[in-house]
Amino acid sequence: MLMAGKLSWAVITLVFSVLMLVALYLASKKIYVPQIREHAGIHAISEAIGRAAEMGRPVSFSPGTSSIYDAKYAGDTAAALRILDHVAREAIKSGSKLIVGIAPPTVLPVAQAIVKTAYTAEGKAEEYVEGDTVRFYSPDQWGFASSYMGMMHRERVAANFLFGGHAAEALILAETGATVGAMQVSGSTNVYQLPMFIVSCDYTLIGEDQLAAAAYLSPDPAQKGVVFGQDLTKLISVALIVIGALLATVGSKILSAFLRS
Amino acid sequence: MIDPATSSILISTTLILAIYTILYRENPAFRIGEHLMVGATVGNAIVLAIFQIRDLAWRKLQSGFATGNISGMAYILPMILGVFLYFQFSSKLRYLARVSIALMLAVGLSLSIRGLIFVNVIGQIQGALAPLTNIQSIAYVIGVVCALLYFVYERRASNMAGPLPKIGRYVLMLTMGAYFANTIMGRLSIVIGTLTSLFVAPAWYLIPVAFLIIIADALIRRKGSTPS
Amino acid sequence: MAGIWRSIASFILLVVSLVILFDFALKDATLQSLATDLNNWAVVVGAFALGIGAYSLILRHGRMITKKGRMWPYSAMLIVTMIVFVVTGLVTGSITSPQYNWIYSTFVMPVSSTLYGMNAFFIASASYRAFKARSWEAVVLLVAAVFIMLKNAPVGGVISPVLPQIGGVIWDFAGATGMRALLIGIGIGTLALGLRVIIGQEKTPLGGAE
Amino acid sequence: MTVREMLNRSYKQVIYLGLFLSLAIPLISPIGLPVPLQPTTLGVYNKIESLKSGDVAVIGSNIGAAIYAEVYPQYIAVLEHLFRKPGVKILLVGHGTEAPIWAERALKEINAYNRKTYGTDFVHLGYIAGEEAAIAGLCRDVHALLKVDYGGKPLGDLPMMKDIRNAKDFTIVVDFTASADSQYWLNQAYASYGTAIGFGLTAIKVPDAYAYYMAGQIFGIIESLSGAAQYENLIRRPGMAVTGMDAQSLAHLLYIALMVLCNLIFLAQGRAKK
Repeated sequence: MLMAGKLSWAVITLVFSVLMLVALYLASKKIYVPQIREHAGIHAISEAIGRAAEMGRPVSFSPGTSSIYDAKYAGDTAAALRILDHVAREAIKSGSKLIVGIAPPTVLPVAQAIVKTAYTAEGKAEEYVEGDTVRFYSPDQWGFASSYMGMMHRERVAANFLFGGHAAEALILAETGATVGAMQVSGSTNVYQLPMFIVSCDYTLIGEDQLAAAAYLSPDPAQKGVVFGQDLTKLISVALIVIGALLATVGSKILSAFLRS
Repeated sequence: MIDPATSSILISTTLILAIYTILYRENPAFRIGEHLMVGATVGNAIVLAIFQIRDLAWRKLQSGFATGNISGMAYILPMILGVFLYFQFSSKLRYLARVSIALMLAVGLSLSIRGLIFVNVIGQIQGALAPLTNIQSIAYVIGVVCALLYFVYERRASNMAGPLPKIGRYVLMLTMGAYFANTIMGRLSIVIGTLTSLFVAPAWYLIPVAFLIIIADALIRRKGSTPS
Repeated sequence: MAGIWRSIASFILLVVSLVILFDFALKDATLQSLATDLNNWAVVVGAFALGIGAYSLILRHGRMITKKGRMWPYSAMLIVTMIVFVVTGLVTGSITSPQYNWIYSTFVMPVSSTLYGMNAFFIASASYRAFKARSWEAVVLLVAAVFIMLKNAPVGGVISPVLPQIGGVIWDFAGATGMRALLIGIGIGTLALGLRVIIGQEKTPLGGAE
Repeated sequence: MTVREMLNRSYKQVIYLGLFLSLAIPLISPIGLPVPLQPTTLGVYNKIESLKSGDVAVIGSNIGAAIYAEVYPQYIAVLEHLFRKPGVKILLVGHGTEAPIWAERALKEINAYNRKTYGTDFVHLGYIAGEEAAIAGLCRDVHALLKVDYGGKPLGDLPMMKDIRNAKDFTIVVDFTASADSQYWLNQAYASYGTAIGFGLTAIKVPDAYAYYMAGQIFGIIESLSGAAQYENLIRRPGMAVTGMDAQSLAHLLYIALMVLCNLIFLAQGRAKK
């Protein structure tokens, strides 16, 4: 039996999922491969890493302080890990030292595996130092923040990437990065911390930008299909808002009644 | 011997000031504060994790076996999966860790999906459905549509929308500016709280000491840098 | 062997996700208790993950101490503090014991509130650096921030009661437009990424492609 | 090294020092910068001012460390005001284990135990567990829900409690909180018994409550630290909120000044380049 008030959720989740999966399928079969515009922040990632390599200074990365089973920011963390894979490969290729700072213990084994695999894939497995390349700082937000700050100062990082679910430590990390002169690219779905990233980082992937970047950066071009699916569902949302507001203007509450059901 | 309350105040004040010195520059006092904080929080987390495993898994497992309750006995599984995580370090058995990670990731992603579709998507669309009877609600609908169109990534669709995504970007920047400024009061309340605790004896006496050390350091560094 | 376990991982990912998703909409006691159990399981596995963190931390700082690197005294301090917390917690058997409470409120609480409050200082330096009107986007950012501050701080109302009203209009507009679009986008983006992971198209968050 | 070079190189340190001073000076010696009075705050003040001897004020005491900075000063100011009203009976009750500790701290801070008689003029019920159901139970029958007060004394031994049985005997309720229990009081005490309700809230909670205020369902809201400062001014007892607001005002002015200054320098540099 369907629970009261969940009908609209079931319908929307189902319709949106089907659209996304169809778009993904069409792209994987090369029936329709969408042209996706590149966010300036993605290009900036390579630029920042190149700059760090020129300066001979390290690249740092934080995939956030939310665990992978977080009930709100799990997607945020997953996207950050996808971007970590990209950053790690680029940094290793450019010859820069990579430092990944980790707060949630559940993210640690994943980040270790990603970075280790990236080093092996680039044929530099011996440069990966257990416990040092991927550093576990503290599961506590402030314990992590103090370590990450100290690290940025002492290592004089030249490129800093802050992705995933950061909380109130966001501005502290980003401003410290600006202080040590790092070029910074960030992203989050935490709407309260995005403003902090926007004011103190060079480029910020706002909310969905970061989640779409996770698909965009995938080595498999078919994954871009899902981004087109996202666009379709957004256009549906736009249509729902416009039609619903017009209906409300003429006195019909049918759409908001559906959304409440 | 100082009583525990006073010694707590003196230690915590020293730590507060040591952490604040990062605003001047990275230095040994900050490093002490930083490393004590990491040690303390990791230690705390270990204690919590042990209690968590005991209360959430071990006790349920015990009572499960005692009463023959299957759901209780099943708590052996997450404990095995917990151990699997450590195979991460073995090059041959690494794939075992992926099973444990799959469980955690599945829980996180599905909880996020259900919550975010319900609260963010449906809740916000519903919130936008006001009758277009005044300037304000018309502006709101135009604003939210433009901002949504900013998030359209497919090139052709994005181009078709004309200047709307660009306007949407301005709307988002306005939002970001507003939300940035709106957090300030809360953050200030916290720093005011910290400062209030510093401005009472015996904590009070440590502030001038900290400032003197910083000034001395600044002077020494300046002298040191003049010859070059 | 590896192949079987990889299939098990994919299977768990799909089934657990479906159970929790269906539990949200369907009224079913079995499904509900299963979803609750799975949620608790994740927490238990997560608690085990801390051991990897502790190992990694001890490995790094132990290496610094044995090599007598530049930072070794700090590393020693870190390890000792950690041991003190663990021993106090386990010996007193509770995190609410007076002894544990004392070390926690002496070491952790002041540093937490200090770092939290340090945001106020970084807001100041960010205000000076980031709000330059280099582009129209930056102008919009600046104007919104200034009016919201004049709305929140009493000074705005003292200068002119109109200022907080403008701030109020901007605040309502921001909440009803930009924030709304941002939240909808995040919901959609999380669904898209979640789906790709759940059906096995995106393997990075599991620990990289193999 | 000229002053200009020094400013260029370590402008951040100068900004940090400026912020420290603008926060520290008002904390050491309050300036008393004006805080405009809001009608929502005045609503609470007038309601309490109008209480007569024998009236009962229920104080929802839900202070915790997280909301301490914003709500505790309001709480102190309202308690102080109530303790000045002769014959007004005060009943404190909260949610959550932390709440009664803060309530006791506040009572000590205003010297409550020496100003009024415990048990006759005021009673601290401690905390009641359970969400809305607990408040519903309290409104239905205080004595059925609770047998003893926070200190463990039987309610029957407290003279004041003889006349207070259910929400009909509550003249007003002022709930200090950052969570949903303000809603519970509205549902249970206002909707069922018509008890007058007011709130002391954190800034985040205010928009929801404001709708009730506009609808006339609650008599007032004390809004965050600024509401507390207004209240302290109303009862002529400048305290931590007034000094806190001074610091807030100065710091906000500093932020705005920094934003203006950086733009002035930016414009000047742009002109110099041309």
